[in-house]
Amino acid sequence: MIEVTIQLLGFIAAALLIVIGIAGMVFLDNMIKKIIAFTLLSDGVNLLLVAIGYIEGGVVPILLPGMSITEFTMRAALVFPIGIVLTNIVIGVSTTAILVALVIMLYRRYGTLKASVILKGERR
Amino acid sequence: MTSIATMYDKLKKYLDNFIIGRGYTNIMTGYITGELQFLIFIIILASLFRIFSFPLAIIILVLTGAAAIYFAPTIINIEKENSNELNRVLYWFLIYFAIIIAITIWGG
Amino acid sequence: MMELVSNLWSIPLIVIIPLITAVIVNAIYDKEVIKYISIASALITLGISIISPYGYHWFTGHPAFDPNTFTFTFDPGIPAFRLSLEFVYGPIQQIMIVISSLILVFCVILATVGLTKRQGPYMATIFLLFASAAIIIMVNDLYHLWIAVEIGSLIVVGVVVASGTSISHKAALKYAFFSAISGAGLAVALALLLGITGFANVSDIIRIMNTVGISGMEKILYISFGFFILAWMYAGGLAPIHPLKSEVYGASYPHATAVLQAQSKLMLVAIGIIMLRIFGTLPFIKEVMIFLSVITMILGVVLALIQIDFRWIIAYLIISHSGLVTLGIALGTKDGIIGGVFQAVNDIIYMSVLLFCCEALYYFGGATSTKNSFGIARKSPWLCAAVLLGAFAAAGMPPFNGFQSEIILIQASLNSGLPEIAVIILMVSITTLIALLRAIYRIFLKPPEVEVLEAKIPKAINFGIWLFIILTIIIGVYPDIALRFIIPAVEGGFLP
Amino acid sequence: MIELSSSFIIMGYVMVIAITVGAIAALLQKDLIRAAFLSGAESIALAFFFQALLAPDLGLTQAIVGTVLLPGIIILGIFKTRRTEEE
Repeated sequence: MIEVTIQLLGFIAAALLIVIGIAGMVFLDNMIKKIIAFTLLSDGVNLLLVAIGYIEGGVVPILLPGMSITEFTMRAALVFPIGIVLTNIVIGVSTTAILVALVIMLYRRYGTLKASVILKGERR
Repeated sequence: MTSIATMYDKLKKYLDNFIIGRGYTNIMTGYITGELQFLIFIIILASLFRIFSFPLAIIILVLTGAAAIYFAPTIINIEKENSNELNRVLYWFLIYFAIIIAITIWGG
Repeated sequence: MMELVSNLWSIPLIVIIPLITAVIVNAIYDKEVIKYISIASALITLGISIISPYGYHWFTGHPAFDPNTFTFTFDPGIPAFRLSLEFVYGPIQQIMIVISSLILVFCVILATVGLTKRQGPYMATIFLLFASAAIIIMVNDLYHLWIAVEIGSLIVVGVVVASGTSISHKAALKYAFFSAISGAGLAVALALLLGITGFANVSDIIRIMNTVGISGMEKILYISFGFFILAWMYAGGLAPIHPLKSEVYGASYPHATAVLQAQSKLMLVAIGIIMLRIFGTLPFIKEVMIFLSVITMILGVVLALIQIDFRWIIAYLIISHSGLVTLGIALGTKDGIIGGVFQAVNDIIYMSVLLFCCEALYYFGGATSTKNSFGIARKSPWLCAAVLLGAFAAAGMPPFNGFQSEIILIQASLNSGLPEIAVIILMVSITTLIALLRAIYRIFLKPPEVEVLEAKIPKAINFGIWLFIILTIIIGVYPDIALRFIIPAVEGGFLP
Repeated sequence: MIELSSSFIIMGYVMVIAITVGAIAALLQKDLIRAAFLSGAESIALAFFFQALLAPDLGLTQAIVGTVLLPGIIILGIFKTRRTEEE
């Protein structure tokens, strides 16, 4: 029996979010829904990264007054994944903005949001 | 069993598959070259299986040759499968990913 | 060999000058000055990349931690854990960045000649594309690699949208969706490696795996490799992604495609070498990579045969020749890697010749379709000669540079005991010639069915075409010009 | 100390369920604006999860970006296109 920790729950939630996100991006037909599914996927990846940085019984990686450096380095959660996730949130927002802009442009041309119409394959 | 006449029919059907419904266009040369090239490519690729096991390579070689003649003209199918539809690409992508993970984990 | 320094001045400049140019040019938006600023900045980047010494740059300036003596050090010669984010400028980086900034110079010049309205944002995207490519080839930690891949793919979307047709919007949307998925995949790979080893620096990951070991974590390493391959496939447009990537190449302007293909080859080389360094010892890794590259070569060249537009033929040939680059890296031997990287350099050069010729065809009223014959050789015989020379270089004929790298690749695959791969390489180069000559015959040589406009090709395009043709011949006759950068880097373990 | 950690685990279960239900519900809506808001609700649960995983600054960022900025961009797109999903 594996002991349930908050880290394990984080991994489970991340896996669920990634699976739901990819399934949504593949199977849903509406472009806006696909974009929402992409934000879910990106959230899942963020959660995975943060959960990897977690240390059981650790502290928040902020050096508070009265805390010795050795204790801090032993107990603080990893800072590096937090930096990565901060970048990923920003990149996610900009990707979403670009996707929405492209969808608006294609809606003006085709008058629909259906991916099966907009992104129909062409023989080439 | 395989007489010259049936071979001829097979070949004629093979060539007709290009022409019927498309008409003779300047792209014909490209299609026929592509077809022959792909045939040779996959036969060479099939023979690459000899690095795993030699009998397997011979079996796969024969099967590939048979399949290539059975499914001819292959180039039409490749062209169809080459569609740039997003979901089709995603489908192939996920299949590739699954195969790669399976091979590496099985091999290790 | 020059002395190595731990904070090389040139590395930030190579990244920051294009970034600042992008910001300024985007702010100016639509004025004559943009031309001079962008050409000057591209030339400055080229100059810096030529004169720069080799060394490291540690962003954030943290020293490295030496676990043997428990001290901090700034000496790059000592093997120590790098706490800051690390950029490397070595011989491979130098030759790749020099070539791609040469492409950047001509791309910028052609963009100023060809476009008249709203140059600012377009120039900005091209400079950002170059910056992302430069970051990817110089980086030695997975964090920057991932950021640059993500940003680079968003910028590719921008460049493709800028050409403004319906096809390009669709191609951009598909590519953006895909970049979202594989960017997430690369982040997962980074997360898994970080979880196994605790480091993001590639050298440190390898050192941890060799010294401490990863007992019980091998399966996670394989899954991480799978996600890495995903990003690799996507970066270079390898086999299942080739419809989307070729659409990207075909739908943007030809001069932009020159930078796009340079960026894609830089990404292939960089990610491939990082994959070899991290995962190279695992079983079945090289087989998977060889399989992917062979499939890419075959599909790309076969699909190039059945295209009806010169642009799309070139697009599929770029995909197919990316397969050659990855094949060399996937072989994993010294000869193979040398051949792969050399092929990447040559590929960037001769594909640029073909793309600039394609750009010149636009001045005849968009005569790139092979459905009609235009008889352009009668109007412009020198252009016809140039495109034929470019086709010969792409096919690997002896006096040109394609021959030199393909012969190395063929020898490498023979030495690895894979003669079939050598046969496939030969067939790919021959089929390349068939596909190109078919289009060249229809467009240039056949008596005209459709009259085209009387056109005057700008001097800049002619100059670019002939400069790159001379470059192909020089490298073809004296391959040591490029090989003296590549061989020491491969033999020295990729770090200066 | 034990009570604190066990209550943390219960919170974790609640957040996993909230995230999953929010994500699935967002993708099943016919009304796209409602879908955007539901993805914002999922982001709130995610922000709490970040807090529990010792990354409070990320929790704040995610709360702002995920509930205001991302649904805002998506709703802007919906206003420029159409509100309901076609059959």
